[in-house]
Amino acid sequence: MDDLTTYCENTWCPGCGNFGIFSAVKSAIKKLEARGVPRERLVMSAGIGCHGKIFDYLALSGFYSLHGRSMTTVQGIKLANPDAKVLTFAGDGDAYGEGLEHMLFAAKRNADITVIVHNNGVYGLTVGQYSPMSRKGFKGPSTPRGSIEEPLNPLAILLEAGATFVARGYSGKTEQFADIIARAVEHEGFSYIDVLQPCVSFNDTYKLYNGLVEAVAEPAKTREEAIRLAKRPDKIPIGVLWQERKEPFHGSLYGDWNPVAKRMPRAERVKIIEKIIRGD
Amino acid sequence: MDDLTTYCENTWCPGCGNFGIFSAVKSAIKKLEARGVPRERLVMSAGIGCHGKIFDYLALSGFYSLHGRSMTTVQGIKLANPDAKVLTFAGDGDAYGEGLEHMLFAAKRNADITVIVHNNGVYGLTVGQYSPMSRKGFKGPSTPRGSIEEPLNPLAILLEAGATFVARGYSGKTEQFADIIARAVEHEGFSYIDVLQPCVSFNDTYKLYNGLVEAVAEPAKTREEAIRLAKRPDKIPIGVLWQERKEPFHGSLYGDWNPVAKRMPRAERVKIIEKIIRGD
Amino acid sequence: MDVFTFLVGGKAGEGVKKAGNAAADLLASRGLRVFQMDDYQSLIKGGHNFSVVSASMREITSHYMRANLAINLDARSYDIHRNHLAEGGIAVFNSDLVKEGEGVGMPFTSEAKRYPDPGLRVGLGAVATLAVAVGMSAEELNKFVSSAYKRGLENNLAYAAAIHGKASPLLGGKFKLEKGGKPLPMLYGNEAIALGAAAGGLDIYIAYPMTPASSILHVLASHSETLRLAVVHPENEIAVANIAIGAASAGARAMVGTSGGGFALMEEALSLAGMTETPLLCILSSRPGPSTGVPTYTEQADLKYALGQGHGEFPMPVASPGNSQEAFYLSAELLALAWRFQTPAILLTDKHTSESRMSVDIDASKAARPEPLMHSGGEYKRYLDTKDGVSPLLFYPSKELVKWNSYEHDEKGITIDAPEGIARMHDKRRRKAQTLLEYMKSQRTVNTYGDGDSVIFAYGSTTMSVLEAVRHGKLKAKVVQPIYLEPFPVWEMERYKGARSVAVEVSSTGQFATLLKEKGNIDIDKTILKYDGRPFEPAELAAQLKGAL
Amino acid sequence: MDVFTFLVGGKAGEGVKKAGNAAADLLASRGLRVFQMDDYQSLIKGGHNFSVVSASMREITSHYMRANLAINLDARSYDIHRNHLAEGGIAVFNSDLVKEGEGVGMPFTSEAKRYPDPGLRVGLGAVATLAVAVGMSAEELNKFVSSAYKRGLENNLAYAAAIHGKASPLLGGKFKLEKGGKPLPMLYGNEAIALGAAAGGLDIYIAYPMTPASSILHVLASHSETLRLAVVHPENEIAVANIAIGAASAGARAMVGTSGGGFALMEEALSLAGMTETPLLCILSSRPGPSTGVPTYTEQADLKYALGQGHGEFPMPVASPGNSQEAFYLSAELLALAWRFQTPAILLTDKHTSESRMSVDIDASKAARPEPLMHSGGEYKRYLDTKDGVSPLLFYPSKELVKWNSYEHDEKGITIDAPEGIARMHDKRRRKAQTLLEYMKSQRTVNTYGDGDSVIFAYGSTTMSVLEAVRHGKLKAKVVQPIYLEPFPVWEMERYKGARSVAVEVSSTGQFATLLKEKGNIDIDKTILKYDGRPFEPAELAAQLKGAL
Ligand SMILES: Cc1ncc(C[n+]2csc(CCOP(=O)(O)OP(=O)(O)O)c2C)c(N)n1
Ligand SMILES: Cc1ncc(C[n+]2csc(CCOP(=O)(O)OP(=O)(O)O)c2C)c(N)n1
Ligand code: SF4
Ligand code: SF4
Ligand SMILES: [Mg+2]
Ligand SMILES: [Mg+2]
Repeated sequence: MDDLTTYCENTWCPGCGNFGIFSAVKSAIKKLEARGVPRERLVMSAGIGCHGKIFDYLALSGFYSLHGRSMTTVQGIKLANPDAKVLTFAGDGDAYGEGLEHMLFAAKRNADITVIVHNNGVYGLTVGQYSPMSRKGFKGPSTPRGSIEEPLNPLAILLEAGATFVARGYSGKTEQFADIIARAVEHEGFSYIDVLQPCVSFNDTYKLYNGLVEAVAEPAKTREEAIRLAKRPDKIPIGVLWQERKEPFHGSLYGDWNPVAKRMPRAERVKIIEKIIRGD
Repeated sequence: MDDLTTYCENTWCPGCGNFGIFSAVKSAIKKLEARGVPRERLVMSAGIGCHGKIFDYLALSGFYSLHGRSMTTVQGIKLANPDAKVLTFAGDGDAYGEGLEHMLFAAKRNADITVIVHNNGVYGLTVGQYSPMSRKGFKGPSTPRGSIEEPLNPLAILLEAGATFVARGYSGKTEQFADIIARAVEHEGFSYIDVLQPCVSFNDTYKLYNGLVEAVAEPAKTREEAIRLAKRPDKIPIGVLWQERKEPFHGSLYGDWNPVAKRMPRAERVKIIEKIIRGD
Repeated sequence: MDVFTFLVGGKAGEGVKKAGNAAADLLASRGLRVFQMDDYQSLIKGGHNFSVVSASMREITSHYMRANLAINLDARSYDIHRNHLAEGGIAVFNSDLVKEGEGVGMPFTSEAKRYPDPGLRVGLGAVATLAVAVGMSAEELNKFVSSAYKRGLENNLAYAAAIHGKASPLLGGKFKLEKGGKPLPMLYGNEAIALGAAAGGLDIYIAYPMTPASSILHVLASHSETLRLAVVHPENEIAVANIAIGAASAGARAMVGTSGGGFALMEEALSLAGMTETPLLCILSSRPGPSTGVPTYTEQADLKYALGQGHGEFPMPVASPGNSQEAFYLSAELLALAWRFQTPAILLTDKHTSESRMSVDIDASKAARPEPLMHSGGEYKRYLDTKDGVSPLLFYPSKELVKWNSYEHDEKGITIDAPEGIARMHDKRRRKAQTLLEYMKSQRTVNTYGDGDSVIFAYGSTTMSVLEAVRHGKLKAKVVQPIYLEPFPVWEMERYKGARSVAVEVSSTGQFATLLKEKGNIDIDKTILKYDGRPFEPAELAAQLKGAL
Repeated sequence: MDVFTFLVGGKAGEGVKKAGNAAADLLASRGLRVFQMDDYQSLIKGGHNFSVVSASMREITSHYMRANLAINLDARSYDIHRNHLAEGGIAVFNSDLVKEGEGVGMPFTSEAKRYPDPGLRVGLGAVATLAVAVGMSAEELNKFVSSAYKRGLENNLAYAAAIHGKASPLLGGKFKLEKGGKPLPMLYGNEAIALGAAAGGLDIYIAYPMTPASSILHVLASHSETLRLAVVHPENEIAVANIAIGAASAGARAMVGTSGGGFALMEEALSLAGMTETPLLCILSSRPGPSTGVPTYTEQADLKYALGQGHGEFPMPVASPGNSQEAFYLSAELLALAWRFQTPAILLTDKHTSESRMSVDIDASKAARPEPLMHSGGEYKRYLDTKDGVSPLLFYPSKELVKWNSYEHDEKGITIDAPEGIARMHDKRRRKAQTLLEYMKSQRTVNTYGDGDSVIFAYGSTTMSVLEAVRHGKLKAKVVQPIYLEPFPVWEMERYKGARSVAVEVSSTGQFATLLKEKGNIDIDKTILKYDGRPFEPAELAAQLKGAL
């Protein structure tokens, strides 16, 4: 057990892609420390699902949130104290199902958060129902005759919504993925990583992905190109597909002010309020 | 008062774009009747907002729903009885704010509904707050110093989500818009129309739109082209941008079966259930 | 004259509410106590709006529906309010729109047409007419308009002067009002809630607009820079509640506000706050329900709803202010309470308190302030199993691990499912509820007013109506207002058992009376209900109370 | 032997639950009444799962935690359950994983390794061992395995035969079980809810997965084609509830199901159903809360929550079934009730009923069926203001205008805000609530069992534990189970006033006892609570009850 791992018993299925994600995250934290971001500045949240268990296993502070809401929780943490570097772990059910709207708005407002979506194409923890990422024909207990829907392409949608950092990782390529995470955390603004994560119990995609993933050397030059990349029919590009610099939400909202660290003294507040009440 | 208008007092502001929408809808219903779709087959729902008042004014059956949920209500009506042709009126706050996720999933599953979004770039009924469509800098009571966010491009996003009929209308071009509505209702699958609707009280865009709209002669040949069209920086194209044929959700789910019109006889149900209980 | 009432009616978008406001300010500036009620529909222009302003030398906590001076700016208002007159009351109608009206005709519209935006200006005509009727000189009016109608001031001054001239011969000095002492400021309930929370140390307000709570958002947004407040209006109420919870976990005093429908969307997060022990103040301002209901009117039908929110078991105080002034202090107090016990808390109010305006006498420095129990060093356990159930706080970023958890958890905040751990944390939260209960016993949880053998129970906005009815009807009765509905102050109820008791509320099923019976064990002899979207009218209520006592 | 109990423990993913199922079927096939409880964690593979199966010649409504035969497939299970033995009970351990175990060692793993997928097969080893212990021959076992373990049958048969051979000398015929009469089928509570609703005319089921309600979705999805049901799993619970309401407005008998957190997201829609008068059956299956809580365990802490749902005032029946068999009939009954009174209705249950399995004797043709009041021609008014408050239904598509409205409305369904109209519709809904209440007085709303001067109150799943405890402890007491919690059957409670009363529930605050006191006016002498996520154990509960009665 390393110093980034808690005492909690790990109950992911043997062989689960979440192990690769866990390693990559720990490696990214080390990288970030080496680059001057101490781990205590990192604050995490997680959704509910197999992915969410990373909250119990990873020795970072944070908030174990609700199914589909973990990206709002970290937005709150960031708004309260912009000194925090916040990241959240979500499932594909979480981020593209229950909480898709929050993702789009976090992208729209360029909230300075990092979202890592454990995309296993299934609702793992609730025993294998189809997710918004499941392929047509996927058989799960709520679609015993096969899903009749096409999967979403969340990268394209989030790019259209204005995401300023869009990447895809693969749990089977830990080091590349660790590097992506570190860059995502460093990016100021909405950083979004979709991670291909095989679920050995309900959607074992190791072979499929091993044959399809292809590293991209550098981000696309234009958003349109990034969208095209995200929609490639033949290969699955992994790496950072898009990055651009844009003022993050908390910056536009209050510059370098910090609500909890730079609280206005009470007496001053009270004086202003009395003026407001008097109507001057 | 024509036979498509109820006795309810109309309380839209004089000059509101909703009047143009109301006329266009009535004209579309007449067109549809001429093409063999009797008005009693049409069932409507509406969101909450200025736009939603069309529910009270239009003499069609339906369900006055909740803020952001009207597109789910009509999906329920359609699933219960596919004989109904369902359409819903939503605000931009409704459809792109509170209810955006439902829009994306209705598009993904190609629910056979028509969604008409009264896009006035503002929360009208709640007195003028910025909406997901408001331009950066828009001053409303929740953003007194101007909105710090860029607006969404919902057409592009819904095209990425798989919408099979995507159009834009302008309340100032009633006849073109009426034609779009009729085509949308006839389209089997998810038909989506964003209507540019000036709000004379909080976001008067008549002049702006009159100078920018440009009719498109026919739908784009590819989805990508449609997306490009939707994102044109110089002009606002109005007309049908995209249409494709795809099996609608209720069709994939149960072919031409109809839950309320073709209910299984009780005795048969009971027999099958007894078999299931016995485990044969 | 005990109470002077002014009514102004007209179309939305014609400055009716603004006229009500200005009339109230005008009367307040003369040292009177004032109560203003705005009645408006869910539309932006047209329809029928009116504002009623009642003023007195004594305390006043309600408008009256019989006006001494009723000014109707359009024909519909004239038809509706022509008979809403007190004895000796005068009706003023718009002679441009009403041909053969009874009362005094004034050419509000044709005069306004001499200036740009005539529609917006007619409301000012009503204010100028009021000024005449209460004996203000043209100069006094001029001065008042200069401060109250700044936008387009020159035209406003000219228009007001013209109306003053026309009205003077007809109405000049009809109403002799005493001059009071030092003028008091006026606050809407929502202003009071917003500013009270700010005085109590609010750091961040998150909300999605919903009548009748929206103006809390508007007030705080407009003062966010001067008060150094974070104010955010995100995509929906689910985001609102969860962003607020995230912010609170990082140390920000957070508040959210909405009405019934939006509050429902926050329910999952309330339970999350219960489990994670996150301090969160929620404002629930009701309107007639169920569902979308009647957005711009009032009802107290969300009491049971507020008390039943959130699955599972956790403490959650619920309190309701009896007027604007109390709302100011109570919102600060609930914020402090939420932080003291690390719980969600609900401030329950309704349109009538939120959107009515009254004279207040507030000392902002007296607002309660959160003093949470903080970790004092050493190993940190977010859910330390203390004797009183309250665990010390430590905010991230921090060297020590700080883990908040929506799953059942151990003291460190790590997920568990073994039976002993589950029972232990249930016990911790139950002990915390007990600690909270004991604490509440030392606090003011009930207001009582007046004296008499009979007791009138009311809460929230209806307290104002009842107190005014008691004054108006000179009733001998004690008025008892539970401020806290949860924990319900049963310990304060003992003394009222056996007294003749009347409960008054704006609800069709009598939820408050049920609470008094079931929790308080009070035998309520009579319940007076109103449920047409309008608050009680004090004169009518006085008559009902007389019958019931 | 009054009750024979079999326990099997092991890792998730090793067929433990399947083994519990098969063991229950095996015992049921011999004509015994059987109760099966599955204890599992929120994980897919590994950890610790166990199933307990108790069987008897008489009615049985709970598992016991002291086993006559406890089979532990791994070391952790052995450590946990080694002492969970009844007098004369036998512990069987996996000799490949536990070295010096007490009891009987069996090489489950090494035997399984002779075949592919050994992990999946060890559960079958436990079943084969049970077969031996109850005296089944190799042939009988062979026949049983052929029907119960069809997938990979050949290997299963070989493995079972091998275990039978190894176990026979050690355990052969250790337990002599009587042979009962005609075997009864077994149903999980969720199967019963699903099939009961289907028998009652369900047309459409909409749900988003959430433990412990998910299996209702799974059962109905798997039978959707044969039963001609629409089954949809959409993007989230808000969509679930609103799609269902839309479907109901078009005439489909609609049902939704979830647990506490998902139910919170449906709350806004419940109030919508209240206002629009939409019939809608909601299944709320609880787990320990608050918030995410402990997903795969049980608690009855959502009672107050269920009763308080939805802002504004409208009738909403809430009922809780006391076991699987009752769940079958009750879900049909609530669906019919929802349609009779055009209201939302809640079937409140919890993991212990939902996910436990028991012998049932059901006549599906006896399920209630909806018979809504239909419009009989002429002008249609959706909200016709009838004497009893119930308006006739007409479904679109239709020539007549049919308007359902979330705003307050007139009889035609058009939005209103005038005071008279608001009060009138409030009165209509209140009259409907009154009609519903009167109707309930003619219905069975309470179950009573046994006899005695003392009364034990329980509801929902705890009824099963109490009844079993009474049987086990041979207690003299009347067991009273309110099936309906809202309207609460106060008229049935009169007769219990003054009796020595004990309330039993799985909750840390005693919400049910509070309800009995506050609504039922019953003086509860003692409340027995459990809140560690586990249901009561009948032997332990019997001892507690003995002390309390
Ligand atoms: C509001 C709500 N609805 C449903 C659930 C039940 N639930 C828990 S996890 C989950 C889905 C998990 O899928 P995903 O997000 O893809 O995570 P994974 O388990 O695959 O990592 C669901 C539906 C919940 N906890 N909360
Ligand atoms: C859950 C919920 N939140 C908030 C509201 C309050 N509300 C009513 S209409 C509206 C927004 C209206 O904006 P839009 O949808 O753009 O409609 P418009 O009035 O502009 O036509 C809001 C926030 C509500 N009714 N329900
Ligand atoms: S179910 Fe799938 S996602 Fe969950 S732990 Fe197992 S392999 Fe991983
Ligand atoms: S506020 Fe705007 S959208 Fe609403 S009725 Fe007036 S002009 Fe139309
Ligand atoms: Mg997943
Ligand atoms: Mg709008």
